[in-house]
Amino acid sequence: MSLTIPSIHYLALLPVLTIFGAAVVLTVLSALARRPLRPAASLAVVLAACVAVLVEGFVQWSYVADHGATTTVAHAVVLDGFAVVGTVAVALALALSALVVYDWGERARVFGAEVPVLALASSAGALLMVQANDLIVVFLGLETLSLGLYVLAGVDRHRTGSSEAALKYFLLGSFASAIFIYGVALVYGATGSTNLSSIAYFLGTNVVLRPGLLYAGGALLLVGFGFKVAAVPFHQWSPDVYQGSPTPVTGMMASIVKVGAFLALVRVLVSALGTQLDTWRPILYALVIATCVVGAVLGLAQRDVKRLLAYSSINQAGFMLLGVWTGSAAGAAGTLFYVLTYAPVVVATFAVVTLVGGVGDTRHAIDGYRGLARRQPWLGGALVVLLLSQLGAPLTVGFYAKYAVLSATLRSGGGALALVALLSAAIAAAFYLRWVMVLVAEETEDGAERVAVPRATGLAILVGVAVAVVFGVWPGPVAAWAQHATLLFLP
Amino acid sequence: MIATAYAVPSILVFVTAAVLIVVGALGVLAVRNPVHAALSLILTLFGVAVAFIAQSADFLAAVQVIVYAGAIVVLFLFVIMFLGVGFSRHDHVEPLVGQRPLAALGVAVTVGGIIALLASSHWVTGATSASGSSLATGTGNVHQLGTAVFTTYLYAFEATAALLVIAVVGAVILARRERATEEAE
Amino acid sequence: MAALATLILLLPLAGALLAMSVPRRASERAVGSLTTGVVGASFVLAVAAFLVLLHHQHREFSVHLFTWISVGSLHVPASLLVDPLSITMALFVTGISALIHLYSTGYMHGERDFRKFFVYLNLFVFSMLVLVLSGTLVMTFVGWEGVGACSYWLVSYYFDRDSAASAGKKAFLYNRVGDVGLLLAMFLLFSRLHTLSYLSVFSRAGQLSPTVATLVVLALLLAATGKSAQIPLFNWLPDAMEGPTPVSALIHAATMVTAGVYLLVRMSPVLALSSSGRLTIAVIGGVTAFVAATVATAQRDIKKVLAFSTVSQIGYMVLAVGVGAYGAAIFLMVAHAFYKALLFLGAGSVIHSLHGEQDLGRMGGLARYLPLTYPTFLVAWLAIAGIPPFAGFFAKGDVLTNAYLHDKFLWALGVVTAVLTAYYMSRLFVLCFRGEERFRGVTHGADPHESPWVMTLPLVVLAVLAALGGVIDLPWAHGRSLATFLHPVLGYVAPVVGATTATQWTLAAVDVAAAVVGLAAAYSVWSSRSSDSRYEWPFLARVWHWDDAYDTVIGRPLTRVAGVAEAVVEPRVIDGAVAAVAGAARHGALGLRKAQSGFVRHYALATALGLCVVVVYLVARVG
Amino acid sequence: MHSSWYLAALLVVPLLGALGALLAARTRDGAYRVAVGASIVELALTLVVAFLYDPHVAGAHTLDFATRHVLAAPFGLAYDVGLDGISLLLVVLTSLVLCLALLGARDRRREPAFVAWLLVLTACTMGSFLAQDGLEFFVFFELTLVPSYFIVAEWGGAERARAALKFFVYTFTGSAALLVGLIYLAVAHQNQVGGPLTFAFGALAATTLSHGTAVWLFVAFAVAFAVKSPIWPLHTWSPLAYAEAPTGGSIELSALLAKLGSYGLLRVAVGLVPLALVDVRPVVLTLAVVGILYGSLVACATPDLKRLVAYSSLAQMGFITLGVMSGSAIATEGALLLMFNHGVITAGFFLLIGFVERRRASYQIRDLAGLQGPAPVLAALFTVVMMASIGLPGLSGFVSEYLILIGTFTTHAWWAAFATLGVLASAAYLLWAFQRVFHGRAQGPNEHLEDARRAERWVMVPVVVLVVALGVFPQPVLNRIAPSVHQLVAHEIAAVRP
Amino acid sequence: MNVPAAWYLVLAAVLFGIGAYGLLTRRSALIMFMCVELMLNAVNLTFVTFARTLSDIGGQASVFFVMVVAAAEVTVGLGIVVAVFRRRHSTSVDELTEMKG
Repeated sequence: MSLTIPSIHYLALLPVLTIFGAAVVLTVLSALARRPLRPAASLAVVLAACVAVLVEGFVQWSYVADHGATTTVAHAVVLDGFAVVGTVAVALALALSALVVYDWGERARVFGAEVPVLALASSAGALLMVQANDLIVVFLGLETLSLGLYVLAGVDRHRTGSSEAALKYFLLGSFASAIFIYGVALVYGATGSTNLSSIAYFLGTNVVLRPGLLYAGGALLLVGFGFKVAAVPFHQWSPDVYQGSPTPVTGMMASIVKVGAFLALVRVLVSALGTQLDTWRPILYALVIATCVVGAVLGLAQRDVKRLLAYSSINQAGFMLLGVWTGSAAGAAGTLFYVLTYAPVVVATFAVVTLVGGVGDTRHAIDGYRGLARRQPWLGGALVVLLLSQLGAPLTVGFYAKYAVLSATLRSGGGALALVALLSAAIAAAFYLRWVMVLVAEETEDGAERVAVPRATGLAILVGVAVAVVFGVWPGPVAAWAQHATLLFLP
Repeated sequence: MIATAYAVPSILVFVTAAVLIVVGALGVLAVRNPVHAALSLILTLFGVAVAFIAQSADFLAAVQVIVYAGAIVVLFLFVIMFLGVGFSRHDHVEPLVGQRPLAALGVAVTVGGIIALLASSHWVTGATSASGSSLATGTGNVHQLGTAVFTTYLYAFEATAALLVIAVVGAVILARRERATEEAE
Repeated sequence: MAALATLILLLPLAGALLAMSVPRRASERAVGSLTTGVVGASFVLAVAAFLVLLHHQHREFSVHLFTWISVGSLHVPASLLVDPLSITMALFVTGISALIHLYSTGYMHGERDFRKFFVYLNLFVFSMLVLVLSGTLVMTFVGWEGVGACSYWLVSYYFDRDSAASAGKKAFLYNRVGDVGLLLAMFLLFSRLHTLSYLSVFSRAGQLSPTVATLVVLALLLAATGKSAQIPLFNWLPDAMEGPTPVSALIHAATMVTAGVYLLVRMSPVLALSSSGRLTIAVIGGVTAFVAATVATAQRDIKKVLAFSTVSQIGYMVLAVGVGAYGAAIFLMVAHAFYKALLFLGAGSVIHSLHGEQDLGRMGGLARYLPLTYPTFLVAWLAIAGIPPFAGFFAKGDVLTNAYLHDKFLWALGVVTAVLTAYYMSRLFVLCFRGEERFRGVTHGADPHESPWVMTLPLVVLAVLAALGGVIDLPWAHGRSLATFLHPVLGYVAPVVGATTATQWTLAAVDVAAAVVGLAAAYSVWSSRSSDSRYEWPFLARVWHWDDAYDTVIGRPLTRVAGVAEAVVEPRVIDGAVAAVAGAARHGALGLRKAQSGFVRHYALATALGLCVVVVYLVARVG
Repeated sequence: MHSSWYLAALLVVPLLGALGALLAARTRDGAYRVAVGASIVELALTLVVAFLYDPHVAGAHTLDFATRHVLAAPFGLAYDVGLDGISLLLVVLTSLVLCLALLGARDRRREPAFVAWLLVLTACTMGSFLAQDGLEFFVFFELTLVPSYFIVAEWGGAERARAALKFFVYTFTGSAALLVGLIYLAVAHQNQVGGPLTFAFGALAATTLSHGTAVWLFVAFAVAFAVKSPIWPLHTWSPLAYAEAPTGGSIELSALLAKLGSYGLLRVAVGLVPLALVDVRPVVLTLAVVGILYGSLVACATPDLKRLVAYSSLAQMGFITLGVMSGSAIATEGALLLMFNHGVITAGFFLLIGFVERRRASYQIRDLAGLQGPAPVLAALFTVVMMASIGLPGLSGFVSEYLILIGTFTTHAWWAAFATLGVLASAAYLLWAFQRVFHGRAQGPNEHLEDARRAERWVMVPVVVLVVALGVFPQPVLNRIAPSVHQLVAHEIAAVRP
Repeated sequence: MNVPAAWYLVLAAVLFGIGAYGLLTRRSALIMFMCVELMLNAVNLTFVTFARTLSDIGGQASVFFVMVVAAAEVTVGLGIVVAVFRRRHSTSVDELTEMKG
């Protein structure tokens, strides 16, 4: 029995290799260096890797546009538009997060290359997820992503919340992982493969008369994904973890995890289990409603902005789930557009929160923002724009994100669902606006000190705001891109 | 009935494995001392290894014993020792009202449901292997497994690299930060 | 003719605008002569127009000014209709207005807002002319509302007096109720006939079903009751006496309050279609005449007596309209304008001489001190009391005769009212000019002075008119009389039966007898006393508790409802629903927060239970 | 057909003005001057456009200055503008109200952000009125929330936080249904005719819908517009927001933004799903009448002037709704005219209340009395505006109200008859308020109240002129809007016909 | 002939359930973590059973990866537990309720 190594299309693997390579390079460098690596050096490596990935993404896109979607390494990896867009989103979020981490690390006295290395490795996990065409690869990507974040959540030794967040995240995360992999096992039993293409082929060519096994597997997979994207009722880790984690890490959780998990979810659910869509949709329906409403309602009661943003991101996840619920190309495109645009915006939001949080990363009470927009119009204004985008105000990209998933939902006949989701957005508007209100309020007499805006973080905020505004005014290219990407993924 | 349908040894093996697994698992659940829990865990792991062998997964059984029992549980024990044994206080009292009944109910219904679903589809519905060959045992098993890992699962195999790097770096960070803080203090 | 009619209309407007824009330091004299002059000129032009009309074949001129509103089928041109009816109205409106303008220059001397007063007065004349000259119902409505607004401003002229401010508001609101009637009448007519110009409405009136015609008539009646102070909307007029006396004379006696009668007469071709509507009108008119007359007997304020007298007299006019005697109505309107304006101006002269005192109890014996006011007032008194040969006798006689032919009961009511009229007017006359002098307290012992010539000249002119006004429509002068002149434009209502000459004489005798009875009664009671609660029944003094009833039935409940709406319904019910939703969200949040307990095992449990639900669903789905 | 660049300029000028105001913020009064300059340019441009507007572009087609550019094909997003008779008056109103709001905000002239927000708000509103595409309309419609929110939140009264939040969330909730409805309709249209997704009004209006669907869509649309207008009983955000907003903000909210609601009701709800009218018309008409009477009733009892105007607006918007929903061209034209007139009149009210507030730091009725004595000019100006609002013939309010009532009477007599009572009611609460504030004897601080200054008088000149001019010569305006209205009503009648 | 796959599958499901129940009821982070290992073993058993029934080595290969993941998780997880213990001198998760709401 001779061993034939499967052919490898390296273009498809380049982003993962680049990001993971950067992680390895950094590890080696920091191990070799006598003193802790200078943050600027780590930042340079991360940014270089991200830029490289963006360039690779461009090359991949043109390749896909010319040749269509392909799979490689024994069909475990897929190179399609969907994956390319996901890759770009992850790289963008990583780059912005790295900028924030850079400044934060200096202030929080977290030196060395550990945080960048973990960030890189986690992102590599996310990349694995977005281009995975095999449930095992999805699982490995998920674990890579999560393990890095478990550690990152606890990386801030100066706050007790950080270690609490790490342990909570870890315990619940491994519970969810176990559920997920059990689901993989059952799906494997039901279809005879863990490969998404094979599963799709099996389900496409066979009529599953007794789908119980498949259902059980799918349910477990859904719950696993639901945990990662913080869908209600699997969301409860997220407020605590968001609050406890170092703020730049929270930004990564809200962006990279969502990109990876949602894209993988769409791929699994729509492309592999697409034939069983009618079974999953009622579950997703309930998930969407619960997620939207609980996220919005609980956000109302928050006085801590990080928790508030956690619930905000739960609410947003509900909208992203809408696109999944449709199970259609339009819905997938909508979700893609959503995560792609949400990622930079939320990273930038957490960047502002990082700055305001101060040296100890503790000042997250909403009252700490009193008069910020009057004191520092640019910083406050940026935050206002970012919040408006998450709220879904027109002329910010958030509006089109919501629009994209809603129109897909309506195409699939989900009028009531769309309405509920939008109404939850109206409830959510209340807490975003309360924050905005605090921002524009008159200052209190003691006059809080100015928040310093370091250059790198400032750049990250700027990019986030630019994404929110530019694509809010001119969403055409991104919309077309997302749509095209989906067409290249679902024939 | 059973005896007529199946060879007695396979039943024996199954029962052995099942007893090992269940007793071990319940042990993990019930004992107060974490060291005992870890030992119960080993019991389960052995039971699983037995089940592996019974189902022609010889190599995995070996790995199970070596990696799980030999490495993972040892790691557990190491940490337990490191932290001190007597740390588990009042674990028999459930402070969260309703947690146990709800957990029991939820888990029972879920597991029951999953079993029902499995039963409803006659336990397996997937296509049989494309190669059509039945699983080999012994060295053949290792060979088959190796082939699969380096063909079908090549990418997953490579991806584990990232996972392990994370694990290592993460552990190092968690440990080193500890030291750094102590120094600072 | 077009230019003439336009000028008649525009002169007062120009006067108002000019007076508004003259510099603040302009003298009273300049403002007074400007505003009086334009109204005078208007009068002269009206006379000219009247003469032209008199010698013209058709006696109907439509003057199209400009297209005001034209939308779809709704065409509302700003157009004038000059016909005998409108020109008659225009004549006496401009004439009396000119006189009262002149009078006001004296009466209002030294007031703070002298100029504003005359601006309003000119605006009023303009609006009144729009009302009477308009060629469409809509333009009539414009004038109708315009006079209402001017009335509001002029009644609340002394705005720092709460009573004046309230009276102005009350006047406007009561009028507004009537306006709703006019609007509804217009809507009904437009929805059926698709036109609102008088001539087209009249020519198409036959298309109206009897029900609609009756509805229109009732709506018009509502309008008339508002503007002309008839039951049930009459009680704003006495309050309107809070305005300066010339205003009471002009607006609340001679001109504006007769607009309702004018409207009814103008719409007589529609009235002709509904006998039940007309009967309602007649009853309203007759009852109002009676009720107001009873009230007038018990008032102590000189202007209030005159105000209720006005209501009562207009009641006669409405009665006349109701019985189809449109000519009689107009006749009485003109005659009434003369003597009632005279009465008010005379009263104003008295009040002027007594430094603003209006209480009859503090007058008496003034005849000696007011050598011009006294005789002119005497003429007016006799005229309104119905003593021949003064104008009132003929005019009222005409109305009563028609009423007699139509309905004996209404006639009887009219006669009783006539007795009361003679009684309360004599009471007023006696208390004011005869008897002992009770005014020394007011004048601090000084003698009252007669008013300046600008005030007495109008008195004299009006006295002449009041004395001789009857000639315009003497019963035996058919041919060139007012009735004949008006006849072409009036809707034809068949007389029940013709009156013989003997009947006419008898009726006239009854009228005279009624007047004499009233006169004698008043003299016998009031020449020797100045107040007596036996003859000033509080029920009557309180206007039959009419205001109180409105207050109890409408005013206070509405206020309470508004208060409840503002304080309870709005914040608790409607906004309460919103607040409840918000509160539910907040409470939901608090409840859900409890689930977010911080215990990691709770979170795991939630995940497990979520999974459990999903599995149960799938088991159910598999079956 | 005129060039669409005019309309683009209408959208861009205020934005440039806002930018310029922010840039000129350093110099004293610079921002305010730039803003006033921009508003004057905008107004001039608007008047040019209104003058050039040709109601008969091509036969029955009444859309002038039109153009369409697809911006994001997957979203069906397009820049699609045009001007017809229905938008015409409102476009003019937008520019006009901007000028008035700026003039009314003279005491805020040191705050560049405030004037910038006003300008941005103008651009958004202008966009809503010019949009000929559902999604574009929605974007602009929704976008108006942001500047108005900040205007109330930053510069409002003591309860500004609550007011702004309530305003935003209330209207945002309402528009949720609108967005869902619009997308649904567009998708239905695409499913019927194929081709790319489009939201163009013209296309959407041609969608064939079942009766039930039409009703649901109408309700979805109407909820958003009912909140914005506001239509009873979805109005409770408005008294709070109007009262708490600064003068400029109150003017924008009541004079302009409210019109977005009624405009939307006409253009989107009636215009796109007229079929639903068969069922919903009685309901909406009833709500309108209830609004008229209820608003008047509460206005009688309300203790402050701004809330009074808010409730009066509720009543007036009831009239507008009545006209819009009547199915009569006469009433619809009246409604459009009333949108404009009510804008001018309320702007006048809020300006005057602003003047009073500037002097007495209060707009509570109980704090004011006898103001006519010390301030006769102020009283006179208030009288003019009040009389216009009451509907005194010769002033603008009458023409519009009259057209609405008479038009509605021809189609729905009972509702019109009850609405006519509103004519009475408006006189009641306004005169009573006027009496309490201006009549009587002034005492205490009211005694020496300063009369309207020269600048303040000049601010009121345009209001008075418009109030009189449109009362006396409304026909030129009516002529320009008539063809579009007739087209719309004809479409409606054709759709409703069984 | 072997016992039916169903037996093993049920066994695995029960093991999974016991693990889950343990995770929900034990308060020591370490033991909760052991319960996760129980659950992963249940998964492994399932994989192997399916591999047998399907005659497909893929199931066994998957077990391989699950084990790697388990190892990696243990490394990181125990690191976190130790870190937390250092701070709080307890592994009871019930004491980690600083953040809630």
